[in-house]
Amino acid sequence: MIVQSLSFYLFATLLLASGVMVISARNPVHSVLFLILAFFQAAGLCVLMGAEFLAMILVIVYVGAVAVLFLFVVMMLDINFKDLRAGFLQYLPIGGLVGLVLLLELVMVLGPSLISHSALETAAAAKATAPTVTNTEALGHLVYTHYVYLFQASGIVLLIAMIGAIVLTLRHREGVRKQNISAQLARRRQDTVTIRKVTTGGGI
Amino acid sequence: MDIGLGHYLTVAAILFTLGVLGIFLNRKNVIVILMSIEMMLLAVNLNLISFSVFLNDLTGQVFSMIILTVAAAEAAIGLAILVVYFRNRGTIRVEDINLMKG
Amino acid sequence: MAGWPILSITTFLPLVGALFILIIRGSKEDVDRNARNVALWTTLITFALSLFIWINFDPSNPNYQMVEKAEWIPAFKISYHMGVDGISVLFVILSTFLMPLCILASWESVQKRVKEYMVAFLVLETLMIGMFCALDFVLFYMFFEGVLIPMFLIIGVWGGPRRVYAAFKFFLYTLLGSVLMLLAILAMYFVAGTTDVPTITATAFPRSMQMWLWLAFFASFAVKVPMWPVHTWLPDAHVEAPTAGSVILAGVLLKMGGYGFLRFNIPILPEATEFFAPLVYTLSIVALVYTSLVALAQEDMKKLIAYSSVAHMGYVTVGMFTLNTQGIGGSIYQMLSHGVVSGALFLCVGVVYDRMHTREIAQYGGLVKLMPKYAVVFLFMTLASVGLPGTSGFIGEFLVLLGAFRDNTWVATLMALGLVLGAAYALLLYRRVVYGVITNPHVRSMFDLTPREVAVFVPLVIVVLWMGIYPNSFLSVPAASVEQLITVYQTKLAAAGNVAVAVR
Amino acid sequence: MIAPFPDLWPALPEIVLALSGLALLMLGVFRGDTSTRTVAYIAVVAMLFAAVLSMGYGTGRAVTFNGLFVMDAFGVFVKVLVLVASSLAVLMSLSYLEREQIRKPEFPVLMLFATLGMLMMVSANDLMSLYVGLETQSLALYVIASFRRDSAKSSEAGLKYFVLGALSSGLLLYGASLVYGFAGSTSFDKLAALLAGGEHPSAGLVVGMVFVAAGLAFKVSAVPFHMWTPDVYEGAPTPVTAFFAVAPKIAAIALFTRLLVEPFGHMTHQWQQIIIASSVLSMILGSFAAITQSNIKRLMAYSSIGHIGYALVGLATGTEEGIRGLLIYMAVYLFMNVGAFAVILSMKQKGRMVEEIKDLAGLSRTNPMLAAAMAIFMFSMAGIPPMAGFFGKLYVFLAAIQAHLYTVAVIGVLTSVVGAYYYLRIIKIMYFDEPAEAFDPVGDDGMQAILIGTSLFTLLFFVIPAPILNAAAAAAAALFAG
Repeated sequence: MIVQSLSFYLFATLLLASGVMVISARNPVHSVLFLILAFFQAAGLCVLMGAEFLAMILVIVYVGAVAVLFLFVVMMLDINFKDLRAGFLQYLPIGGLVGLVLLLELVMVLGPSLISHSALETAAAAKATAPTVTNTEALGHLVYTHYVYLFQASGIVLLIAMIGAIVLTLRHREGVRKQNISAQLARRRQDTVTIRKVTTGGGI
Repeated sequence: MDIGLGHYLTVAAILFTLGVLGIFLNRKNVIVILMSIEMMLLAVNLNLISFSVFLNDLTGQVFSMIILTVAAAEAAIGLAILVVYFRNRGTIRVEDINLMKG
Repeated sequence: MAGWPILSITTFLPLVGALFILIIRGSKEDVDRNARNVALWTTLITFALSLFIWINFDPSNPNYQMVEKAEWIPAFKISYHMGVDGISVLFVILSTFLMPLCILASWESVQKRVKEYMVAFLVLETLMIGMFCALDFVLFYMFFEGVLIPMFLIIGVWGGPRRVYAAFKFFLYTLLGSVLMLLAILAMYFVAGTTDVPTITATAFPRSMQMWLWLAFFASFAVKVPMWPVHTWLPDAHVEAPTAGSVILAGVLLKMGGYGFLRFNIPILPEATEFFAPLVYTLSIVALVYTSLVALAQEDMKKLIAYSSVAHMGYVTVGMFTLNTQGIGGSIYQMLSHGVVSGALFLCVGVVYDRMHTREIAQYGGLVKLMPKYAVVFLFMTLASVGLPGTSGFIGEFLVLLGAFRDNTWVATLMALGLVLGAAYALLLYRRVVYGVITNPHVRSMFDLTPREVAVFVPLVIVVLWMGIYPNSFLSVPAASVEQLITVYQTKLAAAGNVAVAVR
Repeated sequence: MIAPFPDLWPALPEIVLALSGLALLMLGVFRGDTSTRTVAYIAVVAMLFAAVLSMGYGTGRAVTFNGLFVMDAFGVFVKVLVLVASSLAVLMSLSYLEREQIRKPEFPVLMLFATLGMLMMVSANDLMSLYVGLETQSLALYVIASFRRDSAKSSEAGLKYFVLGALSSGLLLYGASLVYGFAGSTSFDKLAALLAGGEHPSAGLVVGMVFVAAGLAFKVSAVPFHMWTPDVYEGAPTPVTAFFAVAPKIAAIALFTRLLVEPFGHMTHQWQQIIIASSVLSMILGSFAAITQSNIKRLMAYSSIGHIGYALVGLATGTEEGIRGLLIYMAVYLFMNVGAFAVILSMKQKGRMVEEIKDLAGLSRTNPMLAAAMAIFMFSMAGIPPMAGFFGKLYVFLAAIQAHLYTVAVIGVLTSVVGAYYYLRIIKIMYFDEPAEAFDPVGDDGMQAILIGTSLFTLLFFVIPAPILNAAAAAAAALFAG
């Protein structure tokens, strides 16, 4: 139990600390790196709770895809970092106050709460899997059968994101030479190389 | 000192608040706003997973997977729009988003 | 002609004319000429049809006649329900009677966008007739509010220099009043379960609710009448509107308010009517005296007549809330008479305005030497407005005064004071415009009434004389309905009193 | 473990749209930019076909995909509205795309997918399907808002829309997670059953519901979550603005309605005050802030905020009559707004779009038919009878009076008078002012047909209102029967 508690506090503290750093770091590259750290800590919390599949995809999807995408964009935009160095503290007092109030309210409502009996009953009634299977297996059973609608719909969402990203950012630059594999493979010697006899001192 | 649901919810609530703060406090960099949104979604995911575990019901984890997927798509779109914006304006400072009086 | 929907035909005939005008194509002259002709003929035929309504009408029957009812929105028990009784039938005739005269009066004075002008007037006619015939609240409200659209355009497009201000003021004032009425209608719907006017009239509303409903209706109709202090849109609208627009505004639109009081406030909300009658008296008397004094100081002919309209409508509202036969009968008569007389007065102003393009009283003077026919007509109408015996104005004012004496002597005395003031400003206007020496050289070039203008004035003069000399042909029409109105009012009041006593 | 194959019949319109979207994407990719018109026409045909399929569905209530998806008369009514709005928006955008040289087949495809998302929202019967539908719609909308990628304004509009949209999704999701945690389920049916027990809802559940409602208020741009609307309306390409103003609004408000009435129907006391406040503020802001605008697209943005305020009056009643009023209002709103945007899209001088209100000056002289159509739409939006807009307001206020929300009704009619002022101002500019430079002729046949159709609908709605009223009544009844 002690180990569990200690790991919880470790992960939670690191998670929140890196969260603070994400929004307060001056360099956006640092922000992205702290975001990655935060994702790792969240994955750790998931493992603690026994949701190992979610922990894995949190690392794979968020760290592997999303955060790296952020990193790419930060690098690509070639932002003048000197410009970005001021102005955070300007809104801190009022923003911090609002945030504190929001937080206090949330904690007051959620902190002491326990799961109600009716909620447990509702949830128990919906149980679709036997307890013997692993977390990953159980999720797999559900996602492709019970929630196939969501699965398909997420596919459409991803497709839209793909179309959108391409249609917004793809540019056909004039004068850019691209590799043309079929043309390259179809080259024959006689098309490209001619043999000339060069007379000495005459030139071509 | 048993770790209960309340602990996880509190962590998620703080993280969510940090995300909201990041959006409203940030005056310099749009990309950090996008990261704050990701943090909000992470907080939601933590919430759902912990509820799911303590309710002993997998729905929350499925929901969380869907959110992960959609959040990735959302990040892609957001960054694409940001790139387009940067190409037009040459800046991503939040104060500069003011072509239209708002 | 029993199965013949004569009211609907009369109502929607002008719309057909408007569609005809819309499809006219060709050069500007052709279009203008054809539009004028179509409009004139449409209004004349409509007038002829409306005379059939009058002939068909049985004055001894106090109930709604020529009733047409068709399903419209069955889910809400809202139906297309039309019908006339003694109170409304004459207003229908008044509208159709004034319309051809308005078209004739704008024959030459309107030169720009003739087609649209005629369309606007024809649409306006449909809405006005429909409003007086509608026996369903939603239908009534549609016609009542719809009138704003063509009138807004008429003032705004063909009006004077401050037309935009006037059009907005007119529209927003009346809209503000009538949206409150809409809420009142909806509230009544939930008590009565329908928007059918006869059914609602038969429903008894609780006293506290009556007060609110009455105020909401009052907000709408008081603006329309208009009563002091919400009359300020009227002088602006009148001054800026084109002549024919002023005629319709004074002749028919102001009557919509008075009609509304008679049709809704008094029979449906009797307890509130009894409670608020002193308020109406006060406002009307203030209007009478105050606007008469203001009229005395006017330099603009149209503005003067506009203020006189407010004063005359003051008689009307007092007459209605005396709640006796003479008062109500007189106020109906006064409304009809005022419709004709003030319309004619605006036309008189229009005649000189077309020649001089100014309405400033000081610019005129000495017209009698150049325009004798005009002087006669103007004099006749001025006297009718003052209430000279033998003209229509006398009968109405006399009956209203009689009714007021029966109810409250003080009110009647103050009204008599208003009469004197009215005579003062009307005659002063006449003296300054028609008599005196010609000071302005432009006046010398003015010519007398053209045959077209004579054709406009002759029917008006005949009607004024007819109403003045043989009033019975007009008085007998609403009599039975007025009797019934008063009976309904008193029975309901008595019933409410009994209930109140029983509760105590 | 073999799960039974889900019943696909209730989701047929969605399936048709999804498949035609995929097919059109292929067509567009292989045929290149020249195929845009073809793709768009096929997309319109697919949408109208989906609308016919929805109408053919009937009146019963069917739940499929293990309770994630529901189809009922309410869904039919709203889906038909959404599909009609989207197909009109696609048609209106064609000549604009060609003129502005952003002719790409992805545009109609994205609009089709956005519409698919809207249908999914309308049919959502679970917080998860709600979220997925909402995001399908939103992601496509973010992209088409910034579709003019070489225009700074358009990309700025897209960025703003994205940031605030993502923020609102975050709020909504946080709320959804709390609802799930404290109720134990995300299914609307189970939530309704749980709350029907009469047990006092826990604080967590109420907070969750408020977060979800706030997220949705963003999507319908109700005050105080309206601030993105004017900027996005002004910056986005005009046909996109026309699309934004109608279809997503209808879908989002339908989703809002279903959410508050079905699962949270027994928590009316908790949400009624919030909706009333938002509705009143929307009506007030919508009418007052519009007065000072000079850009017609911004004006339409404030006008739409105001209209949402009126529609929310219907929702605030929480009664069947209120929902009926809301649905009628949205149906009328569709036609008058599409029509008004058709006029705005016809505002071209020498081949260039103009969007200042003063450019309309004297339109009644230079193009009388266009001016008459715009006048009809403006009078209708102001709620003057006999235009259709009057009936929308009538039924909403009817419900408000019935639910004893007298103050709201009085504020509503008073703000409608203020609103009438700025609608009249447009009519004044068109009719009373001296003509400015004339607009190019409308030219486009499809646009002309839309203009004529919508203006006749708005003008003549009063003649035979019963079919739409009855359909709306049936739709509202379906929501309360479940």
